[in-house]
Amino acid sequence: MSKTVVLASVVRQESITGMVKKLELSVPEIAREVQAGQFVHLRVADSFYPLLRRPFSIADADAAAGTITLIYRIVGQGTALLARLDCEDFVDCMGPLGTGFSIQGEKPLLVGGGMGLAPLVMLARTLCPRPVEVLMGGRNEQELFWPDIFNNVCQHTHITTDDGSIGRRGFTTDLLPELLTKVKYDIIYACGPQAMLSGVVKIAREFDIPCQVSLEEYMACGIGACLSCTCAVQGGKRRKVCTDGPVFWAGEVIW
Amino acid sequence: MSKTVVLASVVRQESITGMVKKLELSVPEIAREVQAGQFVHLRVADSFYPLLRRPFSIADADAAAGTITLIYRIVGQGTALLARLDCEDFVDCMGPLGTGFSIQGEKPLLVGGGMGLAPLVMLARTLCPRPVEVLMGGRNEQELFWPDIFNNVCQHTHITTDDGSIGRRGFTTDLLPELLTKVKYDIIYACGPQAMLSGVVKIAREFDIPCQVSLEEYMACGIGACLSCTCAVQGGKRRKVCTDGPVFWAGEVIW
Amino acid sequence: MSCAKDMLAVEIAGIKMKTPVMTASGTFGFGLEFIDFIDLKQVGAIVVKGTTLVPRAGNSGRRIAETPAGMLNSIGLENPGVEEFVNQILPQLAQSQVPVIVNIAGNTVEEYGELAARLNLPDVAGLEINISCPNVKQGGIAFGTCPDSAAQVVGAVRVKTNKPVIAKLSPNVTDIVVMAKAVEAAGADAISLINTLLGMAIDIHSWQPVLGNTVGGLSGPAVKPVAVRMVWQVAQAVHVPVIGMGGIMTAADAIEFLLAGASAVSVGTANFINPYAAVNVAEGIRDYLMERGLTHVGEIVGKVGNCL
Amino acid sequence: MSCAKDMLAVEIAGIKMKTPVMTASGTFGFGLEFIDFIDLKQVGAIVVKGTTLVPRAGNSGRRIAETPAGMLNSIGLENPGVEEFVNQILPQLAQSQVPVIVNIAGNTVEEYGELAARLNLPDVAGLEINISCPNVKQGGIAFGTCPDSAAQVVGAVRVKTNKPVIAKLSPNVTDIVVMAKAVEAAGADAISLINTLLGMAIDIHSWQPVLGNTVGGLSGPAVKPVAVRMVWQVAQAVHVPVIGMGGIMTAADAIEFLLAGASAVSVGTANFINPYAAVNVAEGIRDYLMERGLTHVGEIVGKVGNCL
Ligand SMILES: Cc1cc2nc3c(=O)[nH]c(=O)nc-3n(C[C@H](O)[C@H](O)[C@H](O)COP(=O)(O)OP(=O)(O)OC[C@H]3O[C@@H](n4cnc5c(N)ncnc54)[C@H](O)[C@@H]3O)c2cc1C
Ligand SMILES: Cc1cc2nc3c(=O)[nH]c(=O)nc-3n(C[C@H](O)[C@H](O)[C@H](O)COP(=O)(O)OP(=O)(O)OC[C@H]3O[C@@H](n4cnc5c(N)ncnc54)[C@H](O)[C@@H]3O)c2cc1C
Ligand SMILES: Cc1cc2nc3c(=O)[nH]c(=O)nc-3n(C[C@H](O)[C@H](O)[C@H](O)COP(=O)(O)O)c2cc1C
Ligand SMILES: Cc1cc2nc3c(=O)[nH]c(=O)nc-3n(C[C@H](O)[C@H](O)[C@H](O)COP(=O)(O)O)c2cc1C
Ligand code: FES
Ligand code: FES
Repeated sequence: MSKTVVLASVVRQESITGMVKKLELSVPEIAREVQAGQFVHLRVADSFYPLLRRPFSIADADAAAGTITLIYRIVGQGTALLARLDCEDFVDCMGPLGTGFSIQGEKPLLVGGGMGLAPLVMLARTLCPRPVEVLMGGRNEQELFWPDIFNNVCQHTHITTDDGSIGRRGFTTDLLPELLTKVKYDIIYACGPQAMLSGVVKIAREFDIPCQVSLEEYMACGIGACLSCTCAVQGGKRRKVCTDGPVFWAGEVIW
Repeated sequence: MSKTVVLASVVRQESITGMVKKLELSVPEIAREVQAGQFVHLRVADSFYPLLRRPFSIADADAAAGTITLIYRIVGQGTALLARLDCEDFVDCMGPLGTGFSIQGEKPLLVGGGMGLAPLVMLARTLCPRPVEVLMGGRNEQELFWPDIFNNVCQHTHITTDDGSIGRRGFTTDLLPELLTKVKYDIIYACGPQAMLSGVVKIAREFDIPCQVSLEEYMACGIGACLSCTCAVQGGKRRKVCTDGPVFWAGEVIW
Repeated sequence: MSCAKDMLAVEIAGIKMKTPVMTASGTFGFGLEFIDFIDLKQVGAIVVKGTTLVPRAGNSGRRIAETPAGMLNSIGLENPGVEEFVNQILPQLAQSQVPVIVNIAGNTVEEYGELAARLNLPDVAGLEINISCPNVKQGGIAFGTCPDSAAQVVGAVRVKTNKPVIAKLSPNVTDIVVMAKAVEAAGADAISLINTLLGMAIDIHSWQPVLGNTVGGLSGPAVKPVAVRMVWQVAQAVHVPVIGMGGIMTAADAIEFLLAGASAVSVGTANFINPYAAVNVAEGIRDYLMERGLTHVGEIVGKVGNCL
Repeated sequence: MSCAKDMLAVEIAGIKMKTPVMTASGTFGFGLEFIDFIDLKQVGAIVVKGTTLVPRAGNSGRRIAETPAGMLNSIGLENPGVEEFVNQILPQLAQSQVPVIVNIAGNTVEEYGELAARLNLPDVAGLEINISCPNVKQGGIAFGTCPDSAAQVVGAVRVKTNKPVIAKLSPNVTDIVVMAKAVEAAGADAISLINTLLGMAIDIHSWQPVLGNTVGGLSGPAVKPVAVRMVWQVAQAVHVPVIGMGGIMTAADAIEFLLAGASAVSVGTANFINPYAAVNVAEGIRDYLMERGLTHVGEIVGKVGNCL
């Protein structure tokens, strides 16, 4: 599973909502190797502006077609430049990076918030034919375009929105205990904002269900060389989110 | 003749040779006002890379159509980015800048070398219906695409190339004394490399013919504020190439 | 009453400005170069090009070079001298009714004093002492990197003028706070920073320095993090107002300086790229304040680390 | 005989390198992070992450921020400590047959000496003394901005090792030449520069410093003009070789440093963007020499101002 830097060509770029886009890249070297939860590190401009690469989870991959899919939100200059890419443009792509999800159990629950749902798409596909359920949260109906994406790869989606415009009103962490009481899930995979993750981890611990979380950190190198992304773990040590993670067992991380 | 900054839209961009391109911009505010010898200052990217604007002579203008034409050579990063512009793209354009040629005399000779020929195109058109002759120099035939451009706007072109592949072998300054001996030109307008200009000025002085030269300098602001472009003139003073020039009377400049 | 005009009005060392956005010396000419683009009255104050006792031709050879997100300059204080400035330029500039601050540079302590005396004129709103120009061999940078000489220069100016005196600091020092305290103690009414960082570029084809003067001053976005850091350090250490500059291109950049502790800011290199920069930056600051329900720019000065 | 391999071979303070392109401390991990991309033997020398006597967790909060053509970092010298380095990492790295230079950082003069003693090992090619880290409160920068303490640190290391000693200078000083002469006099075999410029960024939405540590070190293309200037100043003033760094992204950048007087260069921030950077830069230097009919990289060192 060696890392490479390749010029990936854009196969398709489409808008999901005003600010969220889906980018399909042809990059067989990575599509072949990638495991759910890994990410790519893109150089969005051949310029010093922006200078650093940008990390994006691999939301899906098709080894046969040699393509990977990213789902990203335009939040700043780097993602704005990414959004300008057209079919047949090239983008400098490093990957696959990081340590992905560890596939186990028989009855998984995936919990995702915001753009944290991206890596869960590929995870859900990887978990097939297990009966995958996804608990997803977002601010409002508009932001919750995710059910459409997950419908093909999972059995059931549970939805919460902050404003109740779709699904249950509240946070994923409000609905989670209820789900765990009803169904005997044997593993939880979570990705999303820090606040959501710590909530999920706490509930998983209460219900005594193993839980993996995918973390986000500001990254320079993406390959373990700069130490910009390290996080404190049990035992007074620190680990690198870019190589030891982004996926960690919940018990390892200090919240 | 006030200066403005406007978003000019690209009407046409075409290659003249591999590295020389012609760019037609729609920018009525400037097309209306410009005088031969003036220039525009372009911001080629909405980025800090490159940071500064780039100056280009206005090679031609069509007040009715509201367009100006630039002829430029790709020499570095700024011009490379300029060359990527497509029809309907926009470029941030400041102009018209500088003091152009002073139109006078009845029998003008225009002397140009390399990209210095660009502003002479508009000058030739402006001098119509006077019988304009152009003495042009370049490295080789390939670089001398200029006769095609000048044919519509002048009576006669005299050509020199360093390698003799077209026209007379040698420099414009080799042919110039000969021309001045044969024909009674009453004014010389010159634009091109420093070495050519100083040669032309010396010969013009010997033949006692008034001469205007257009200078080039590294420019930051283009509007007289930074003093990056000043040159020494007679009387121990300095003048700004961007506002007092780029066109000066030969006698004023110190060579 | 939070009228949109008052939101931005500030008074720095007794100089009343309509906005906290000034223009940096050497980057705005004598202001008049910009009248095709902006109404000078919309600028907080204009700091004119460094002025010397006698006219200076400046450095020879190439004077600017572009660098990543920055530029090097080695103008070398080309200027018409204080006489011509006072007689020819100042009367014109005065008509635009914007505070005019004269940036002065001398070769000796006495020259600074003389310049100050010569500029005790009604049309001069204040003096900015350039003890930090990296482009002049004698004086300049030498004064700017030694706290004692910097204090001497400020003292010499102080005794010769009743105008507000702004000391402009060089970033090319080990401890900017020591410099700031020295000029404050010597009587500076305000401190402006940063001047340019000393830099160099080499043409790898010709093997020659790109600039005629070999070295030059680095300015532009590249230096902003250094400038913000120094403004933050100085603002905590002195009691006089700080004028922040270095790489301000947008209102967001200016707000960083204000939060760091600058009471006003200057726009420099940005003027070359966008002649409306000083006005755009002021408008952007106003928008920022309004979006947050703030009523005056002073409410954000030095607020880094606080909560909105 | 100008075999393509020999063109780039250099010996810096007794350390034999296949190319004059090293990797800068803190930007290349322990080298092993790059083996998927390059054969480490193709690198001149690897300077590993700053190593301390006891393990350090580094700074908390956000550690990097992007700035125009640059980045700020405040890693805070996170490292596993010299024991783990020696026992776990060095043996692996030694297998790659590339000179390994250990960057050392202490809180006291004695700690530097102890580190040097602990690293007197066959697999260590040399020591780089980090007297200039802006991210550690105690020590670090303090040593790096005072010539006497810098000399003391170098002296303490000198007596404890027979390895080549490289002193790494901070650019955050008024006079880099004074610092260079001080460490040379104290026994440094080579001088490397520049470390990062102290900078700061503020989040204008939250009003908080972007970095957890408030300030951080600026690196990348933005700082190149400052770095080239300092290398040029130092190379003229000392007799030991200079290792130049600061914003090198391409061979052209590296050649600027060589012309300015650096005998070797280090690639830093560029490694994050292009993991092949050190190799690409070396190849580009070779092409440059060949195009000009030169036979060895030494022929361009310090040649600024000369004619090709
Ligand atoms: C492992 C990993 C996977 C990610 N996967 C996705 C994804 O699938 N979809 C998606 O929309 N976003 C994802 N992100 C976040 C994404 O990297 C940022 O949104 C993006 O870098 C923003 O760049 P920008 O230039 O537009 O924003 P700016 O805010 O201008 O970026 C400035 C700097 O901050 C960094 N940065 C900004 N936001 C983040 C963030 N949330 N996490 C880490 N660094 C950040 C940038 O990389 C850059 O260095 C992921 C982040 C990580 C670490
Ligand atoms: C008044 C004026 C009119 C000009 N008209 C034309 C024209 O009609 N056609 C044309 O091809 N070129 C013209 N030039 C030159 C043109 O400005 C440069 O070729 C261009 O700026 C190069 O930019 P770059 O980023 O590609 O090159 P780089 O070499 O990367 O530029 C680096 C820096 O040097 C400056 N620079 C580089 N070459 C020159 C130069 N010859 N003169 C001044 N500054 C330079 C750039 O503006 C930039 O600031 C003119 C220059 C001036 C001053
Ligand atoms: C071309 C140029 C000329 C300058 N001339 C002066 C000067 O005469 N006096 C002075 O104090 N500062 C001078 N400066 C420094 C600026 O006033 C300012 O301190 C510096 O450029 C940092 O701000 P910026 O990054 O916004 O440009 C000059 C800067 C530039 C770019
Ligand atoms: C993330 C990061 C970590 C660094 N850590 C160290 C360090 O531990 N010791 C040290 O001497 N320099 C350290 N540096 C400084 C670099 O070695 C180098 O001097 C500096 O970054 C300038 O080079 P560059 O612009 O090519 O990156 C670090 C730089 C960065 C960006
Ligand atoms: S991003 Fe560099 S170590 Fe993780
Ligand atoms: S380019 Fe600024 S004064 Fe001429």
